[in-house]
Amino acid sequence: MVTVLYFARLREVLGQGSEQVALPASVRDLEGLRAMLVARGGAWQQELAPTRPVRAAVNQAMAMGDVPISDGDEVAFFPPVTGG
Amino acid sequence: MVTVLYFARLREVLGQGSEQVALPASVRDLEGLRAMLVARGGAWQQELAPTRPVRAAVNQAMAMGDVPISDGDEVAFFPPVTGG
Amino acid sequence: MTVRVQSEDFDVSTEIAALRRGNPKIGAVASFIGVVRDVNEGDAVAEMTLEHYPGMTEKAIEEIIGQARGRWSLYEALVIHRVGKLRPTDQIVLVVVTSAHRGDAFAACEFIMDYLKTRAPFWKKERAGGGARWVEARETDDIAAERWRLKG
Amino acid sequence: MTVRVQSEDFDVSTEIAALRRGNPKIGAVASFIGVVRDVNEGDAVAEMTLEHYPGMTEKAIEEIIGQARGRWSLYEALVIHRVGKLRPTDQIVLVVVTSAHRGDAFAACEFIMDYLKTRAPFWKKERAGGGARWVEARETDDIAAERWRLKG
Repeated sequence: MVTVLYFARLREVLGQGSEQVALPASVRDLEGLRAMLVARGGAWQQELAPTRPVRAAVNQAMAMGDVPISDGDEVAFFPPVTGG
Repeated sequence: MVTVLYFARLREVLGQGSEQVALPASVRDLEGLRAMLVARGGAWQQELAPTRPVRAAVNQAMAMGDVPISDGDEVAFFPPVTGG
Repeated sequence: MTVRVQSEDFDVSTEIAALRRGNPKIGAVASFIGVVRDVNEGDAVAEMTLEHYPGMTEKAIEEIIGQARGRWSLYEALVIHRVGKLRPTDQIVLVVVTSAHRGDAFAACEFIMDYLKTRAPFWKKERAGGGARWVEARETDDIAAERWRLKG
Repeated sequence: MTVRVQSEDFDVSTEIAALRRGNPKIGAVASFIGVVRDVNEGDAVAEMTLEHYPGMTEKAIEEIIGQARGRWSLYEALVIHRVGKLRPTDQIVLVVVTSAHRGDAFAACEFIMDYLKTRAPFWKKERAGGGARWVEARETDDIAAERWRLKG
């Protein structure tokens, strides 16, 4: 299981701030997880599509698609940041 | 007459902060006034020599050698500034 | 270095005094305060809500300060960023940097702000006349952060 | 714009509040505080005295602020410079600039400090262990001011 967090617009549109996701053996990196979530269809497909400017972090560090993930990790998806 | 002001090190070494100086007809610009003061010899010659990094202002605006001066002007000589 | 994410307001004099305390070698204190404006991209803003990623936000800012310390000669650096509901004229963010000389303090302070705008996980939602909307990231912020790659 | 030359100390929070008052369009406040260090060029400093040219000093600073306003989009700018006797850890100078966006505020604040260091008639005399001496102008300050010619 990995903990998946969503922030800001993604949290609102997907209707949740966090969930536990069981990783199939075929999903080994961030890109794989994202594709698995997109396959849910609907808002997931729309919001997490590769063409959307979604940012991600693995264990609280900014991460790109080929970063490996495994059970126990904390993965977050969010829009480009707008603080400051 | 012009008012001549001295600041900082110049004020201390020349022993005065201001004086009234009568301008001979031959002295028409800042460089002329400086040469006239250098001609006094001693500390004047040493401190105001053209080789020394002396700055000047005419009527409270930074000025270079060929700026004209005339009766009633306020002229100041001082070292490079060191504030801030 | 000090990093705080908080809903409370802050006072710049108090923060600078704490940062300077006990160090008579400091010659320069550069600081920046970000403030909520009453307009953004032409729309009147009534209120905004700032969300963050607890844990990662603090780490990201510490990382940014660490990079600044690697590039310039600094004594201390402080970042306070507010979250929750804010209104026009409220203070959002404070960055203070102390150093021996002003060049280092200015550069590090601006660097930290530019990187914070593009790397620290905060998101703004604005409530204007017509409703609420998430603020979109600005390309000019990416450009501001990017230019530090070419420098010193 | 506000320019003050004074022997009294100042409080940065108070000054920023006064500068921001009544303008909800301000998004950025950049400030700089110069502080007396306990060492200068290797010598321990016990005390310093700051002399200025009354009248011209204020005009020179106003002129510097005017140049900054011509180069960047600013709301307000404030310079306070102290004169008289100062000791290590005392505040010497405060520059505050407000603007809509941070880039303008940072640039103008640093520009004003760099030009003030080379154009505003102030002179420092330091009393260290061995006696008193006038501080010599630093070439790095001329370089700092000069680089603005190439920019903006």
